[in-house]
Amino acid sequence: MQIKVLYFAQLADLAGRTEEQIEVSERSAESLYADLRTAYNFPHDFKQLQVAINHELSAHETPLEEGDEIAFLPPMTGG
Amino acid sequence: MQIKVLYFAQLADLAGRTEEQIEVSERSAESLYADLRTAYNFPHDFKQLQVAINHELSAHETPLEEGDEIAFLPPMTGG
Amino acid sequence: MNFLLTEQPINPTALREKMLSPQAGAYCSYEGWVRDHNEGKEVAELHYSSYTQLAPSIADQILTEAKEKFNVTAAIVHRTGPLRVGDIAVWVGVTAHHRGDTFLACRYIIDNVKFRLPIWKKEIYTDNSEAWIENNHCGCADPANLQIHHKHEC
Amino acid sequence: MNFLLTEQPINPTALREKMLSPQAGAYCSYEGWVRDHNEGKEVAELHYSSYTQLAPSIADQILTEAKEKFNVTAAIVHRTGPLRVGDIAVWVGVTAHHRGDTFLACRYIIDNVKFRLPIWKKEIYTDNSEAWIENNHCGCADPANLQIHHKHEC
Repeated sequence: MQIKVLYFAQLADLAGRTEEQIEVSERSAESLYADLRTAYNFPHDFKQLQVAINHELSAHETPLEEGDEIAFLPPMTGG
Repeated sequence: MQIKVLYFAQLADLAGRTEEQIEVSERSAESLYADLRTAYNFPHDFKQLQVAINHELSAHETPLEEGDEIAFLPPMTGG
Repeated sequence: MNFLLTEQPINPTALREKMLSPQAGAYCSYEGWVRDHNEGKEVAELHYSSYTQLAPSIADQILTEAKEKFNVTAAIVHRTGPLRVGDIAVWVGVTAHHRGDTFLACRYIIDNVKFRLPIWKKEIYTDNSEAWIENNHCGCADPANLQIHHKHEC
Repeated sequence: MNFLLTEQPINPTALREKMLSPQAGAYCSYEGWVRDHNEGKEVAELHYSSYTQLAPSIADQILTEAKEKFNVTAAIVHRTGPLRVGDIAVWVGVTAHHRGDTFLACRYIIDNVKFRLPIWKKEIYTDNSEAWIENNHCGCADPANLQIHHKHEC
């Protein structure tokens, strides 16, 4: 299943990109994040991040669908 | 004893003037105000007003001195 | 002292520029505008009169209290004379390192300006009647109360 | 919707003019400015990045909440990209009939902007080091807490 991952802020810096297509076998956002964390050395625990799917905030356990765009959002620091 | 009385806002409208010299026999601001209230039909009780003597807020019972400038201030409504 | 009484229109852009500082991270400002109505009557004009020899020392006290309580830089400008709907009656500007202090100080200052600054407002209505506003504080008799946020203020 | 993300300098004079209304008696605005220091380090530049496809719906929620809670008209503008000391990072403007609502709503909005709007800040220091700011909320984990005024915020 193809998923598009969007990276912001520190995660974009560490991944060296702002987005990428990933082939996943599980429908779990937590499992996907665990793989990305290992690959890019992200500092955050999954529960520290908010999850957005298709540009809407989503529950951490929302199952992924083919073609979803997912973003893992570090604590926001605007203002 | 000569006292200068300053009038502001509604009191100036009712007195038809912004200041006047008054000859007083007592040194009491309350007594002076009672006379002015009778003369000009001021609506306020003495305790509803603040008293300024020589351009400083003063206690209601401050004794008047020759040449003082006194003002009786209605509740303030700026802003 | 950062206080001015003026018969000229208040210019918030110019006043804001005087507040700029590279040490300040937060700026909160408040403006009181002349509304077209009050308590069901259509307002044509306001007339503010002031006790000009007393107002500066009271304003200075209010600003000093705000600085001591909240560690802010602050200024007050109040207009006097005739004002029309849409005019700015009063402007308060506050800067500080952090936002919380600016909100608390700005609120403290405007509440105390309304309660303590010797300025009085006459409303002139579209039917040509007029009235001195009796009290715009909803019976708050004690300035100490003004630090509490009233749910239903005038 | 009264929300804008922009890479251009924020113009508070123009934004204020859009808030003018003869029905409004009170205007409160807040600006976040880039300071020359943070936690003991000298700041040369900030860089704000945003999730542009998500931010508008979050801003809309915050503004809707503020309108429902406080009966105000409000707007938010947040800058993104590189900012220098003295630049305006964020502007919030609020009008209402009465002042209390403008203060409460403006504070509510900026607190929630900082906590919920998907924008992130990198600080670049005068020694050329840089850091993503980890958290500017002092451990406030729940947006509901933001309605309380914190004495010691970051």
